[in-house]
Amino acid sequence: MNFLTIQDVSHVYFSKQTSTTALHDISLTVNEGEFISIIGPSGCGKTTLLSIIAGLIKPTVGTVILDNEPIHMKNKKTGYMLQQDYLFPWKTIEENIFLGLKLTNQLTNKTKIKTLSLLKKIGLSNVKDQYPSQLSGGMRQRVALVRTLATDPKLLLLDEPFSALDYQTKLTLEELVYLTLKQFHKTAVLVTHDIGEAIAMSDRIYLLSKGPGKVAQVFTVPKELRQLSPLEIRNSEQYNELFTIIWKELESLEGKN
Amino acid sequence: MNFLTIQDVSHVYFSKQTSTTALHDISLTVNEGEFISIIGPSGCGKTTLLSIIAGLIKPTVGTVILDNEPIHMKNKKTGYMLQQDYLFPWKTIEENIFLGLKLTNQLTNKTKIKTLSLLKKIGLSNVKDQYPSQLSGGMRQRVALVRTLATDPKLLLLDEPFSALDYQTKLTLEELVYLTLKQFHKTAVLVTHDIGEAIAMSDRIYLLSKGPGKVAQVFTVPKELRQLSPLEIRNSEQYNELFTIIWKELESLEGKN
Amino acid sequence: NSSKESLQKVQIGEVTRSIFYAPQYVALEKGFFEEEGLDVELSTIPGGDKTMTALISDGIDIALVGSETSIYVNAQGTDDPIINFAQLTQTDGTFLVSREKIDNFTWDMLEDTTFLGQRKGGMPQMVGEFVLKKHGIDPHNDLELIQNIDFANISTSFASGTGDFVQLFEPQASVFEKEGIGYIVASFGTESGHVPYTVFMAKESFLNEQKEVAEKFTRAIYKAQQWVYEQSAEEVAKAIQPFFEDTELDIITSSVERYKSQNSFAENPILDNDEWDNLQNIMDEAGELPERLNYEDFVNTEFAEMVTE
Amino acid sequence: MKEKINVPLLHQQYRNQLRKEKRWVLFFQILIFLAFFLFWQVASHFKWIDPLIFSSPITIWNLFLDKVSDGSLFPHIWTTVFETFLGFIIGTLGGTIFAAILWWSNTLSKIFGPYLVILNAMPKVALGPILIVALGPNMTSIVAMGVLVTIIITTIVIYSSFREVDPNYVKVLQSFGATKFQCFKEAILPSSFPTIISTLKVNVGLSWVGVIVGEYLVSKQGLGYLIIYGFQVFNFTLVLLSLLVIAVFATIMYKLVEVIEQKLLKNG
Amino acid sequence: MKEKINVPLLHQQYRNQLRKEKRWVLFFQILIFLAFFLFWQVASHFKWIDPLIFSSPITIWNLFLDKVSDGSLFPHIWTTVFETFLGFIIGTLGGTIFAAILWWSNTLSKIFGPYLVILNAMPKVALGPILIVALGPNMTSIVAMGVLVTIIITTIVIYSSFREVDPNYVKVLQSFGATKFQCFKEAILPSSFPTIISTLKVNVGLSWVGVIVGEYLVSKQGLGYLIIYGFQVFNFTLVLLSLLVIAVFATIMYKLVEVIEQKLLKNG
Ligand SMILES: Nc1ncnc2c1ncn2[C@@H]1O[C@H](COP(=O)(O)OP(=O)(O)OP(=O)(O)O)[C@@H](O)[C@H]1O
Ligand SMILES: Nc1ncnc2c1ncn2[C@@H]1O[C@H](COP(=O)(O)OP(=O)(O)OP(=O)(O)O)[C@@H](O)[C@H]1O
Ligand SMILES: [Mg+2]
Ligand SMILES: [Mg+2]
Repeated sequence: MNFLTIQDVSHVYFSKQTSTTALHDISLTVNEGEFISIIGPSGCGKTTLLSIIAGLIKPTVGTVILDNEPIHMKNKKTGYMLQQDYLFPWKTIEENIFLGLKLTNQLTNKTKIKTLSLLKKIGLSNVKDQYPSQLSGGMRQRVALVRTLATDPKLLLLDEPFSALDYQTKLTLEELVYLTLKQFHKTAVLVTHDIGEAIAMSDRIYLLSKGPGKVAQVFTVPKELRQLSPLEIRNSEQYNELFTIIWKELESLEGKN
Repeated sequence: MNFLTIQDVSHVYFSKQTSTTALHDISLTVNEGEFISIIGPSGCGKTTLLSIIAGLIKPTVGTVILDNEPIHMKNKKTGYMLQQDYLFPWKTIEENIFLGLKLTNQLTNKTKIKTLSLLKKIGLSNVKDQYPSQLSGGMRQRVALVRTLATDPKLLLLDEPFSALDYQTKLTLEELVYLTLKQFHKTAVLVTHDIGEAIAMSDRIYLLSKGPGKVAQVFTVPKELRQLSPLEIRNSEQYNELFTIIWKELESLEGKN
Repeated sequence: NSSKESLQKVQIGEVTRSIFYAPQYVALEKGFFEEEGLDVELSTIPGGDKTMTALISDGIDIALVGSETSIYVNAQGTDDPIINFAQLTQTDGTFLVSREKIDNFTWDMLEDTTFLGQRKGGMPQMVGEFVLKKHGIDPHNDLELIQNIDFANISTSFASGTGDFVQLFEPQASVFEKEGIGYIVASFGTESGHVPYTVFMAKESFLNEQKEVAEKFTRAIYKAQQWVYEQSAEEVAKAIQPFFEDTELDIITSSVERYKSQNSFAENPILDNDEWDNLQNIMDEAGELPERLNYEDFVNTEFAEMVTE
Repeated sequence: MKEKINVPLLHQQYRNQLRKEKRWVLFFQILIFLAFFLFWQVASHFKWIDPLIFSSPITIWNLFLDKVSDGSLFPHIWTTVFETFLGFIIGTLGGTIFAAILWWSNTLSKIFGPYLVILNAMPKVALGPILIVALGPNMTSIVAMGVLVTIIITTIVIYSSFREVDPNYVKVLQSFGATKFQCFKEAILPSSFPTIISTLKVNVGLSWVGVIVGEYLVSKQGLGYLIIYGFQVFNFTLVLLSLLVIAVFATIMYKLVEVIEQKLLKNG
Repeated sequence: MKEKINVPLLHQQYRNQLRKEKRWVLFFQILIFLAFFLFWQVASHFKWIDPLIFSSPITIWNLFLDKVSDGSLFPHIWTTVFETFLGFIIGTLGGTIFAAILWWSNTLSKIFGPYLVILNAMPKVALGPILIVALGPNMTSIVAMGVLVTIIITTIVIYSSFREVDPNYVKVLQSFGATKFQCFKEAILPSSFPTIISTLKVNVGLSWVGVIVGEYLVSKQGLGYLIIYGFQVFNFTLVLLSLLVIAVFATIMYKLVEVIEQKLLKNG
């Protein structure tokens, strides 16, 4: 059974003068425990799509079914990590990562400890009493990730979560997130610009084209790769093959515009 | 003769309560026409170093000599592209890219045409009358690059200029910038998180370590690679070798902390 | 203190704090109200409009304000008219102050000079113009008349060099004379004749329902008026000084002296028909009289007569 | 069945909805307006409120018609509008210039900071006598009062907005070798425009208040004069008429500022 | 020779320099202060300015000592400080609450927008009689005037700062299923704190102005009363003393707000 079903979703942004069709007729399904990535040129509607899945934007037409229920704003099953970190500058790192727990009334000693251990795993336990302005961009992004994971959502929506990180940290985190999600059998939708990242982490990759955004192609990451961790994948033969295919595809997409 | 000489530069940030040593005893030299990259973990002082070279920050100790003159704020030989785009939201794209020309009193028809053709090359000629808020992050970054290149500086300082771009655009731009700089025999210092990018574009790579930032290692990109363009480099054998070496080095650096 | 509990509370609002109202402060300070069984609370509500507003909206029981205000209000028609029931001052309270010392002042000296008058629509201005006209001077042609300055700032303007003559209240006039800024050359009070210049007034309903209070109040005022009449200016000044903490005693004394000597303080609370007519004539002359109001309808001397018998 | 999306139609619908909402807002605004005046009229008529003090809309309207037909209202309006406009312009420009000076010199701003605070807390109304001594009892004093009321607060607010400008914009300019003046012109001033405009809006109100208070102090003409005169002769109809006229003109002036705002901040 | 850097020493030097600058600023502040009063004294003494109108610092100081020693100044001060404090608190809280209501309902804010503008431009001083009718000629009216002067402008400024909060913060909260109230509490309100604080600072000044004007309307006691009374009896020493006392207390109140600011915005 499908955990997430997106059915014929289109979205148009209106202003008084203009209308921008951001998404056109998107349909896709994700099973429980699957990890999918969305790639595509800048402005093709990736963020819009995530916002729709999170229930923050009502699509102009189409339906989104999550865990057998139409999505709505008050749903607590999804964790959404925005494209920028949006840590609250007036809260300490600790207060920031407890935010979701507090809002959903789950702030207990147990969840606190769990969240702090997550912060530690991600290499930032020493900054918990600092304010976001004292952290570098990469550190902030990692904190935002912990904030999203803290409420233990069934569906994770990640909008370029690793873009501000140096290569090394990025790989470590990919590994960490990947293993954590697999371990607890979570479902995830990742938006990224990095083809390598998409291949390394996901079961399926949706390539969106622009103007307006629609699904141009779907790539399934081969079974053999799926059994490896993101680090190992990058060193495999098949990785390079898939990378080249997707790249070509992206290139031809750009060419068409 | 060295075009840029950085001699024993250290920098400490002071606030009333604390002091942060951002750079410790950095020395490096760059010849005219050379392209060097600086990589290193987040917070190791890369941005600080660029600001010092640009003359925006006076280093606590040490000297910076550019083209036989000590650097100072009013110097018009450097073009500095900040880590974020900082396009002026109340100016159109066109006004934004003409800004440097206007400030240095070089705004003539000729320079205008040249700048606009640069905008076109970078794929954005159609947005020249729009405002930055109407552009996506990647588009903004490209505009900021054009703004920096417009005044035709002898020394280019680039702080993660391609971080917000999708892979495809990134490669194209690397290629473009690389060729442009080589063609006009410009000198450049690039800060990046992307090891691949560093290898693909530079003659030398400085690896900074953290706490406080000092030069941990210098890698010289082999002559054979230097003759290729960034795109070609990435597909070569030697690229992968160097990549692995630098990566290992970075990894051990992280390990030490 | 236990007796204070049984006292009847009366709230009065005065239009300004002025030595001109000396008998009122005497009544308060000498305990005349308490003798009558009244506990009087005094507020200053600057501006006739605000004093009257407070009276109309029952914020205060009795207002001490110029009679002209009651005419303005009553002329607009009201179910519960404002009744003048006890007169406190009976002449204008302003003086003509000259910048130069003049030994033998005559009013025609004002011709072709700059005269700094009080603001339009108020009693001082109307009396001022009335007196000028009485002396054959056309206030709008024969001299330059400045009437655009707020009451509180007229003295400042004159002190800083505006005008040859100015129309001032006490103690400003005395201060000016003492400091050599100007010289009092004439009194508008003497010139204007008797008018109900400042009067205690209340709503008709209050006077009907609280006859006893009104009578006691009037009696206390009458006592104070007699006291002021009998005592020397120094005694009066000493008595009212607590109300004028920051004014020197000699200034208070000379002000009281001047008012006493020209009979500005009414000897009794009775407001008679001639005074009422005179007031309306002056207002009419100034073009500010909305309509002529009957003495019988808006003046009640019942209490005043009762207490003076 | 798959829905087909018709963008122009949807856009039309969206715009219709906007228009509809706008109409509803307008409807409620007018409703409140009418209800207010109707209630006022009725309350005054049945003496729930004292008609002497609160007058009534119809009485005020009649007085208005009278004063319009005999032409005696206009000189008052023009005088006050002129004074207010002057006070507004001088106060706003002056405040902005002071703010620029403070921004220019960090030391100056540190030195004068506390004095600004004290000046701001001074009841300007009490400074009337000083104005009259300095400028004479004439229109200059009135305009000066309008300026006094606005200039300090303008300085404080705009200076603090100058300081909040992201220093990286200045960095960009400096990297092109810009002078301090260029930094001010290209970054500090334009990025403070939104604050300056919102200060302008506040100043519209304040300069009216200042001028009216100025007219209380000294005046032959003007709406403030009418108010004072109305009080003097206890003609509250006149007072309320003046207040309503002030409300109308202040609103017009505010709307003008809004038009300027839309022109300047076109890229909102 | 390679320079060795000694960070603690440099830090010490940096701090010394900060301290030195601070001392210079203080020095100039005191200099200006003294120069002002000295000039005033001298000008008054040699009659360059009229000592009757401008008094002189020494005369004022003597009056102050008198009034302190006979204890007659304190009741006036406490009355006014108390009224101002009340007016300030009610005005600021009330304004913030109104702003929250407007933020809550977009429609309400659209409907009331123009009315706020009109109210803001109303010279509150002219509303005195209405206050007296509504609240009686007593301290309530005075406090109400303090509130009136601050509340509208507070509402406008804070509401506009509520609207400028980056909507993405709200998005983060909504993604956790936050209610509208939670969004307000966690994002809108705290990110407007800097604006609210700067409004507080402005309101310190405005509420003093309001209360002083209120005391002009009706009063038995207070610094505004002293000013009015001083005008009446042509005692400008008293007027200026009251103004100086107001300046001192307004500054104290402002400093208190600054302390609160530093407490609240610790993460500056
Ligand atoms: N709030 C909005 N109002 C109007 N148009 C919008 C809005 N948000 C996005 N758009 C437009 O919708 C389209 C898709 O935007 P979106 O942010 O979803 O792209 P994206 O794929 O996330 O881009 P990027 O990779 O640069 O983040 C773009 O053309 C954008 O201009
Ligand atoms: N203005 C400042 N005041 C105080 N400390 C600062 C300031 N700017 C940077 N630092 C500190 O100096 C160090 C180096 O900062 P810098 O921004 O140069 O790092 P970076 O290498 O550019 O990091 P990133 O890769 O995240 O951009 C960090 O520890 C940072 O906290
Ligand atoms: Mg996006
Ligand atoms: Mg950096």
